[in-house]
Amino acid sequence: MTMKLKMKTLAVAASLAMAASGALAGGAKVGMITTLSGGGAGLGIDVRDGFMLAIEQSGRSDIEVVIEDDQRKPDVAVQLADKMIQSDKVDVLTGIIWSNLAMAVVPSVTAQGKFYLSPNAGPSALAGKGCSPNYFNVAWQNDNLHEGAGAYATSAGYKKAFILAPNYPAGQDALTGFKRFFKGELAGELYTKLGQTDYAAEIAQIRASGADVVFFFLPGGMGISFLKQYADSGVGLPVVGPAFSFDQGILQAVGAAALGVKNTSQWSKDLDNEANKAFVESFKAKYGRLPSLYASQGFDTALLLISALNKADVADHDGFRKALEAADFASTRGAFKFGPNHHPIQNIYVREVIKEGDVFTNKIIGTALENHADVYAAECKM
Amino acid sequence: MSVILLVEQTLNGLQFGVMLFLMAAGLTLVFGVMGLINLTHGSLYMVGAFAAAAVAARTGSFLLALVASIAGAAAVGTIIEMAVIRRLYSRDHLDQVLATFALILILSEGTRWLFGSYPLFLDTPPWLSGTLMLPFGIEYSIYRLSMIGAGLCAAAGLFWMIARTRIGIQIRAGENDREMIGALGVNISRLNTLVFAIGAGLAGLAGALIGAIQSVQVGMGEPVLILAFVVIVIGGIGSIRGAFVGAILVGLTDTLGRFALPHLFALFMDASSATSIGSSLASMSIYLLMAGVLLLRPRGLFGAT
Amino acid sequence: MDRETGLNLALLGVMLAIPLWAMAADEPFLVTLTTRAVIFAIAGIGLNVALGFGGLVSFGHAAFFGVGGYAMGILASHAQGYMPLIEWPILVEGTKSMPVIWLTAICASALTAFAIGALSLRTAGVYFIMITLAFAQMLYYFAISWPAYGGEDGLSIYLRNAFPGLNTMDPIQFFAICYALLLAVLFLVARAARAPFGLMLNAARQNEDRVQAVGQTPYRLYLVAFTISGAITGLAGALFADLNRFVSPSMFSWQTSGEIMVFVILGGVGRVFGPVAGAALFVLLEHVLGGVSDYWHIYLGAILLAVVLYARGGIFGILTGRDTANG
Amino acid sequence: MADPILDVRGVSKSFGAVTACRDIDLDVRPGEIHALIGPNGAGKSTLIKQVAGGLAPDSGRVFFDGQDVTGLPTAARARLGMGRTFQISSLAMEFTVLQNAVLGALGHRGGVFRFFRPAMKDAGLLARAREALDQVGLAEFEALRTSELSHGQRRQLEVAVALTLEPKVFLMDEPMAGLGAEGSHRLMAFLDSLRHKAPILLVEHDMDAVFTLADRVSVLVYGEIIATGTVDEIRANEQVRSAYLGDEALP
Repeated sequence: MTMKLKMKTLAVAASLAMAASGALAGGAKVGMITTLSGGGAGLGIDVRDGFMLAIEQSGRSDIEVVIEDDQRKPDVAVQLADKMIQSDKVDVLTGIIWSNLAMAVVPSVTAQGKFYLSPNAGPSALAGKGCSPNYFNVAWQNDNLHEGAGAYATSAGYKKAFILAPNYPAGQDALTGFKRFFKGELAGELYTKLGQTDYAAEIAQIRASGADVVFFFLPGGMGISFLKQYADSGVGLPVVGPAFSFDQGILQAVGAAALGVKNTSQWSKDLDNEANKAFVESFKAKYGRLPSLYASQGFDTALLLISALNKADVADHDGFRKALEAADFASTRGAFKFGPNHHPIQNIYVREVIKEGDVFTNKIIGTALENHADVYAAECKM
Repeated sequence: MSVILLVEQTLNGLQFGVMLFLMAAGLTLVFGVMGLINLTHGSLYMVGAFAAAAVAARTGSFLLALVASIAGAAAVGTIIEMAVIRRLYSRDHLDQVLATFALILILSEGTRWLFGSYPLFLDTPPWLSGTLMLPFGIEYSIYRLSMIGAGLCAAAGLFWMIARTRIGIQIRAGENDREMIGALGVNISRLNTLVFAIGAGLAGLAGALIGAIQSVQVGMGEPVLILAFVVIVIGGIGSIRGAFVGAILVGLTDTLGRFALPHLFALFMDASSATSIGSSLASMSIYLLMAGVLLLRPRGLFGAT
Repeated sequence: MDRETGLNLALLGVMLAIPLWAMAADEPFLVTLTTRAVIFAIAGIGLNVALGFGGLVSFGHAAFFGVGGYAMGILASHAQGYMPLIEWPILVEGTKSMPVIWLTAICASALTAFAIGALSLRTAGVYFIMITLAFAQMLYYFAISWPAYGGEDGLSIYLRNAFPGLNTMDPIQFFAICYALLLAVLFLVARAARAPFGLMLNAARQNEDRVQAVGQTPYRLYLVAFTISGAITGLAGALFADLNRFVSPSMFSWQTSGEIMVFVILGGVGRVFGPVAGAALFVLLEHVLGGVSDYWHIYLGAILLAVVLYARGGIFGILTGRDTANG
Repeated sequence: MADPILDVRGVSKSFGAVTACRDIDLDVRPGEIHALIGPNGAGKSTLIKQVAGGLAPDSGRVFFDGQDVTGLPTAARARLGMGRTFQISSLAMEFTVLQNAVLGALGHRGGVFRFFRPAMKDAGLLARAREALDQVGLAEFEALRTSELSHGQRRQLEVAVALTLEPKVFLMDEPMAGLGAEGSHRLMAFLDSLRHKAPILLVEHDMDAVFTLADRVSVLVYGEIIATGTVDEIRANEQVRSAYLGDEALP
């Protein structure tokens, strides 16, 4: 124990010495594993574009990024991680969109002594018992936005909620997260089949349940289907959900069915800070579309990386980790810092879906939770 | 669990079943006449939905979009039939499965290349939005009612075509004896293309009708494809009547299973595990139904013995 | 030595030479990639027993691949968390020992294959294709919604399981284990194909009436073949899980079934070595094409299509100039 | 007279409205060749299927070697000693001639579920297979692929495979079809000698062969046996003449 402490102190001293001597830290090789083909490719493309935009703006040519497509298959992702570590000899990995892929890749990456910066997925196992000194989540812990939704539903005065999510771990976490902060009672709780596209049966039950609000977590095409069918059903109860189903990318496919829906997010394109304004403008200029939540997360992840590289050499693991922990960068979401388990402590905002000209988008209407941290931090020992 | 809810769920099951029939009809026709297992059918469904979304975005007309879905899917169907599929009729099932599996890869990625990675927008038209008050206080979506109606019309049209028209006679002859219709002077190759195109058009129509209330995206076809296979296997491959009965059975089993099983389990366990276990079992229910039917009738309900 | 035997040996030689060269050239990822091909080859050999020798077109072999994978995942996760697997009536602990895991995977997948086969083999033709698919889908949905072992997220194992005397985390040593198993499986399957069982099974594929007329029951032959086939694919599943240190329901997906079929067809149906060539080519294509374009599935589809349409005997058919295995 | 080895009693079978077999009685006794003749569509193949297995009669029983085999599957009947040859050759076409014969020997010997020693190196199986090939005159073709054989040779191979089973009765469905004159004569001579090994139920169109070989003849017309008797009795039977043989001169 003392031995370890001593080593740490020495390392810190060394990095301080380096900084003092003016030997600025060098570049890094980054491996990005993300989903670029098949269903769900849009999310990966946004993360990649956001990330690369920040790298480009930094003007640093000493950051080399290797990008590979995981096809949303866990085994492919693991294989790519092996390739990047063994062949490409990357220092830092990032990019994974899906929790199940993150669960497959992150533990083995950190076990091999590499850093992993998560731009999207934040499974609870990696925030709690399975946390690692080399794992940083720049987006959120999976429960956060759902907790925000629960808090918002409570503060908005709803008394009976009907909640539904797909029957898989992230879905179960979502409902747990909502219930953790919702103080009313439940009119009904449903698990749907993963990938289900017809929600007539569920909507019929919502209609019969006597609820005064509906909370759902149905990522991707599932959410689009649900919202359209819900709007068509004439049930008309207010809907609350996490930002995933109301993001820039898919909002156009949902259309008017989403108008007026309240959703919770740690970011929105109308967040009033300089970094965000610049980001939204430059993203639009470069890619010709509005940035999404995922693009902002990719952008922030790159900013974090660059900020740490400015302070420490990536080969100096302890120094680099300290630099990451400091999170010394201007995030697109304003105030941002890491908790003890390397997950964000941040505001969760409430947004409403509106129409700006021809485009459906979100505007912020309030804050659901301030400086919110996740509940798993207590279980994390590192 | 009220009676009204049960009726509403039965309507939902019916609507799902009718849509499945539109998918399954093409599959079973193609198998009956040409002896082909066609995994590409799900991609044609997707093509229909994309064609509809593209046309709806340009013209704003839902009816034109439906026409486009049928035409688009039938056109793509005709092209792949003439380019690839017709070489597979004489092959064994293994080659057919593999070749059409390859076509799925090509069509899916090709669509993504053309239309991008994000879902497209396709909505129900205003004149079909909202709900209708049925007798006994049942409130039901007009669009879904229209889907049931449209699906039943398509089914009736198909039955009529097969029973009464010249093409129908040729199709029935083709199912029984391929050499014979050649001897009768029917151009078999043209008949095959026609049957394939009809099946593709129906799948495309289903894609557009469903796409309007779900999401239009790459990969939307495969889950429906597997369901359609379950349907025709239950009904007996090659039998249109079987496809219809199978589709309604699967639609009802799936919808009512999802609704009833969690309630059933809640009778003897706590609510949250009942929800979880009941949902798991519900997602397996149609496969259980299929296994059960095949064990009792190895060639499906209406299959030739 | 005829041309096919020569090709077989060349294939095995190349698959051994690549990782050895890769180690020397400090390209450890190439070793991992070859290991992947070796494991896929074993899965394909398993399917080939049913498909190539017995003519049973199973579109549900992902079921056995997944069962093998989960056998590994479950045993190892219990060992990793120091939780006994079963406490009553007897205490069963999890394990990190590869041989024990393999044996469990083989037994579990053989049992699954026996049960699925016993029911499915009552049907034939397209019905058989579809009912095997349905059983695999059933397991897929079960795995997704079964919370105890991770559901959709799957199960992560932090370190590879242990093999006495070897460091399995070293890519080349793990490769050696898989390669040795491939050789063993190839040897046993080649023997069985020529043994009385193989002869009678092959005859049943060609003509069931004949087999009945000599007093044998095709159903029993098929069932045994299907069970063996599932067991081999299950072993591959356990190895695959160990390669990735991860299992997930995607091992049960119908795409996995399709891919295992592709290994067999690419190589050449009914040839003992066919799946080895097919799996090697598949991994190569996946790796090379993946770097070409975001839309590389189009190319993969086109190549597959070309093989099915124009090269019916697969790679072996092209290289030996013969379509079928029995000449 | 010896007890019949094969005894068909009152077997009937219909498909929907069509009656393929009506109340058929038929027996095969040790040492005899019993020919079954009848015009096309008379129900001969349906009857053979009910005897050999594969088709269950609606009513009636089939006894074989003193045992009721009506409910037994084909494979079980084959193991009890029914050696069948098919009307349309049913061989493993991708196999060599020898492999097909070994298949029969293997089926008869049992021990199919062995996975290690090559079947084609089993001396016992090979000896039995070669002996049977030799008997039908196919010994020199043993290495040929079965699909390369002529139709006549395939018939001979069918008989050879049946021989490897050492059956108690042969059920032969048109073994002469497709054979040339010389082949027919050779096979006839062979069948003539075979009857002492095991009796034969012979379904045949070749009247020459039937009237030369058969000890007894049964005539099946429209699913009914209209006459059974010796060759001479059948020749003399008026009903047979008018119903089946027509006005043609009988040999």
